Amino acid sequence: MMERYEIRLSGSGGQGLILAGKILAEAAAIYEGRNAVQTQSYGPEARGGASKAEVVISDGEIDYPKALELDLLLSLTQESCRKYSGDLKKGGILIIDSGLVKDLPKGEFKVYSLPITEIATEKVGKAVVTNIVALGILTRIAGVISEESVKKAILARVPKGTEELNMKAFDEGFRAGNELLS
Amino acid sequence: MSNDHSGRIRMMQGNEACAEGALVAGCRFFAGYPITPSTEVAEHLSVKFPKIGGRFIQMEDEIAAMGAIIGASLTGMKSLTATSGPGFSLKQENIGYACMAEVPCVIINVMRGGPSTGMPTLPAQMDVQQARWGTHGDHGIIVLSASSAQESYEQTIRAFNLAEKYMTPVILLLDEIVGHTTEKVIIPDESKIEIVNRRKPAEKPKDYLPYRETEDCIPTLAPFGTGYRYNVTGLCHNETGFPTNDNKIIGKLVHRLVKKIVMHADDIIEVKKTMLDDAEIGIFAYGSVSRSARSAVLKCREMGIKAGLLEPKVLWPFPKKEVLAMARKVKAIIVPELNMGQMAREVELASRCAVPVHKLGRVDGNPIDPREIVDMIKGVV
Amino acid sequence: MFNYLEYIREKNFPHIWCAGCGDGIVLKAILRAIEKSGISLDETVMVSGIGCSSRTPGYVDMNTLHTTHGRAIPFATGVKHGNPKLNVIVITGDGDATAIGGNHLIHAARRNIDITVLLYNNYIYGMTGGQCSPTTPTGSRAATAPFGNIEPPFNTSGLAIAAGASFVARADVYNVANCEKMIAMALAKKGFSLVEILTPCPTAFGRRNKMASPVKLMEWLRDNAVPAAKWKKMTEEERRGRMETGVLMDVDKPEYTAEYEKLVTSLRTGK
Amino acid sequence: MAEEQSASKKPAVIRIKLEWCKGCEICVAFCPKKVLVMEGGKAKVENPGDCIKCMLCELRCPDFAITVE
Repeated sequence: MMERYEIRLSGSGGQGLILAGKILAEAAAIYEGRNAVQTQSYGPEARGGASKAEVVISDGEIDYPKALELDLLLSLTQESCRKYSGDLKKGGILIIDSGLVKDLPKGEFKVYSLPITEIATEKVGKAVVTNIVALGILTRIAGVISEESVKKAILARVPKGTEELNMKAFDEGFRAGNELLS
Repeated sequence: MSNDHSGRIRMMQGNEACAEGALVAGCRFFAGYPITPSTEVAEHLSVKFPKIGGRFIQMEDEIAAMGAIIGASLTGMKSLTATSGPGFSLKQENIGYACMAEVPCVIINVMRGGPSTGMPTLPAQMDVQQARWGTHGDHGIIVLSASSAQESYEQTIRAFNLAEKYMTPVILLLDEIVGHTTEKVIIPDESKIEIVNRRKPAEKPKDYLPYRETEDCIPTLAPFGTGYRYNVTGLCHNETGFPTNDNKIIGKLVHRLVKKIVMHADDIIEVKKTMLDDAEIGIFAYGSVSRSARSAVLKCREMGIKAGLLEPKVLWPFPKKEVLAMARKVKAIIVPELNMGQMAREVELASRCAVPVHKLGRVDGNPIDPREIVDMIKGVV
Repeated sequence: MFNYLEYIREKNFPHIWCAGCGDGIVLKAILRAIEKSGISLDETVMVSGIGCSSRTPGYVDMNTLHTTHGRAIPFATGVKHGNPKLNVIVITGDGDATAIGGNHLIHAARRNIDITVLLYNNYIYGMTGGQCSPTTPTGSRAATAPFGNIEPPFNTSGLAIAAGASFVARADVYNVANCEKMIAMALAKKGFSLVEILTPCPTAFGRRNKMASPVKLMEWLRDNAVPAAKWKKMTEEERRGRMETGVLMDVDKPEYTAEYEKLVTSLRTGK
Repeated sequence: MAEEQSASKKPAVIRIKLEWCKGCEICVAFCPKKVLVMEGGKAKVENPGDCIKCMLCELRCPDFAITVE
C-alpha cells in the first residue's frame, strides 16, 4: 500500500501544467481506483510567471491536499525550479528541462535532465504538447502510475482530433525517460 | 454518501462539484458576475443550463446578480449565485432583502484573502463573520461549509434543501483550496438524494396570507404568476406583505426572522467528529483547514497524544452545544483557521471558559500545514 | 367612467403621496393603459426600487415586488428570465434609476430584455427630503444644493436610447392622455421599453424653486413639456429649457429572453 | 369636445371622495368650465350643470378622489 506520493509540476503559466496535473490525478483515481488530489497555485496572470500544480496520490484517504514533502518535482523553467524546489525530500526526484534550467538547486535528490521542450518542438513538432511529453517522461521515471492509465486519462481530456498528436508526444517522452534510465 | 461505491465516480474541482450539486438539487437559475476564485461555478452552469432549459445570466455586477436570483426565486425557480470576498460584500444589502422577504436562494462564496481586493488567487477564511453579520439588521442565517469536492457537491444540495424548507437565503462557504482542488466525487443514484421543495399555499388566493403566522415560523410564498397576488417588500411588513409602522407587528416580525432559524437549529446543525471520544486535545476546524487538522490528529495519535477533531459542517447557527460538550471533556481546544480568530472567538464563548482556547491563525495566503497544528498541540500538552 | 377600484388595493388608500404629487396621476394612467393592453393581472408583476414612485406597487392588485434602492431592474430581470411569460413592469424614479441604479438601466436596455420601465422624473429625491438628483436642472435649488445646483442634468431618455432600448418615450402628467398612450405603447412593445414621465413634486422641488403650489408645477409642465409635432416646428432658441414629449425611439430588435429560448431550442434539437 | 357634449345628453354626475381628497387644487385650476371650487381645503362641485364631461379633473386627480359619470 502506497501511503502518499507527492508530485509537483512547475513552470510558467500557459505551459499546460494544471491540465497535466489533472490528467495524472485522473489516471490514478479513475483508471487505477486509487485516491488522488490535484491542487494548483497560480498568480493573477494567465500567462507567464511561475505556476505549479500538485498531485497527491495515495491508496488511503488524502486529508491534507497539498504537497508537504515532494517525491517528485518537474521544473520547466529556471524561475519555477528555484521557487518550488525547497520541499523536495531526501532521495526525491527532480526532472528538469535541460534547455531552460541551468542552475540546479542543491540537495540530496536524483536529477534527471532532458530537453523536454526540444523533444516537443523537434520530435513531435509542436511546442503546445510540451506538457504531454513531460507526462511521458514523468510516468516512466516515477513508475507509480501505469503507462496505460495515463494514456487513457490523456485521451479523455484532450480535444477531439488531437489524440494522435498527444499519444505521439507521450510516447516520445516515455521513450526519452526509458533511455535515460537504461 | 462517500462510502456508496455503487454511484458514479468522477474527478471534479470543488467549484464544479457545487455546480453539479446545484443541478441535482433542482436549481434552474443562475445569475452571477465573474470573480476569482469562484468563476468556475458560473462557467460550468453556462454550459449545462441552456441544454436542460435552465436559465443562466451574467449580470452587470454582483449586486444585480443577487437581485436577479431573488426575482427568479419569486417565480418559483431554485436560484443560485456564486462569488468571492469583494463580491460577497457587494451582495450584502440584497442578502438582507432575501432574509427580510424570506426568499429562498443559495449564495456560494469561495473565500479568498482580504480586506478589499486582497488575495484573489490565495485561500482564506476571512468571510465567516461577514456571512453571519454582513448585512445590516437582526436576522437569522444559515451558513454551510465544505472541505472537499465531495462535500461541495453534497453541501450545495443541502443548501438548496434548507433554503426551500426554511424560506431563507443559505450561504455556502468554500475556500480557494476547496474550490480549486480536483478530487474524486462519488455521485450517488439520484433516487437516493433527498430533495426538498418549497411548500405551496393550501388556501385559495382570496384567503391567502403570504406571511401568515404559523407555529413553525415559516411563511409560504406562492410563485408569481400562479394566481396569488401579493406584495413582497424589504420594509417591515404585516402578514399580508404590506409595509407597516405598527411597532407590535414589527417587533413580532424581527423576532420571528431570528426564531425561524434558532428554533430549528437541531435540524440544521451538523458536525463531524473524528476521534473525539477519548480526546484530551480538541481541534475545531472547518473548510480546507479541517483536512490539515485531520492529518494532525492522526499524527498526534501516532505519537501517543490523544487529539480529536470537531468539524462543523454548518457554521451558522453555531454548534454551541457540540462545542460545549467537547470543552467539558478535553483539556484544551485549538482553533486553526485562515483568519485571525473569527471562529475561535465563538468557540471561546460557547465553551464558557471551561478550557483554554488556543488560536492558530494564518492570513498570508498560505494554507495551514498539518505540522503547524501538531507543533501547537505538542506545545499545549 | 373607468373603474379604478378593480385594479387597486383599496384598503391601502388614501395613498402616502403628498397633495399635488403627480405619482397618483401616473398610476391612474398606468391602470388605464393596462386595461387597454388587455394583459392579465395574475400574469403581471410590478417591481419597484426605493423612493416615492417606488411605493406604487403597494397600491395595485397584482404580483408586486418592492425591492432595494436602485435595484428594481435586476430583480425584474430575474423575474422575467425566471418566467418569460410574465409581463414585467418596473416603477422607478430619477434617483433610483439614474443614480444608484444607473448601471442596471444601461445594461437592461443593452440586453433588450422585455421589461417596461416607467421612470418618474420629478427632478429631486422626494422621500428623503429634497436632495438634488442626477436630473435636477442646473441652477435649481435642492436640500443638498442650497445655492443652486452646479451640475448638468442627465438626459435620461437619451441615455436609454444610446444604451439600446427598443422603445423610448417621454410624457408628462399635464398632458395625461399622451401619458396613458405612451405607457400603453411601451406595454405592447416586445423588448426593453422606457417611458420617462415628467411629474411634479410640489413639496420637495416646487417649494424650493418658486413653484410651491401643485398648480404652478402643472402649469410649468404645460408650458415646457412640448409634444413632438409642436417640437419639430420650434427654433433652437424656443427649445432651450423645454422637453420634447412623445415617442423618441421605436425599433424592433432581438429580445433577450426570446434569444435565450432560441439557444435552448437549438441546443436541444441540434438545429 | 363639442362631439362629446352632444353625445352625452345626461347631465354629469361628479363625485368627490372627500376622505381621499388632499386638496391639491389641480382639478379646480384646470377645469375649462369652472365647475369646481375649493372649500375647506377640499374640492367641491359648484356648477355641475356646466360640466362638459371632458374628464380632465378625473384624469388629473392624483388621489383617486374624483369620478365623472
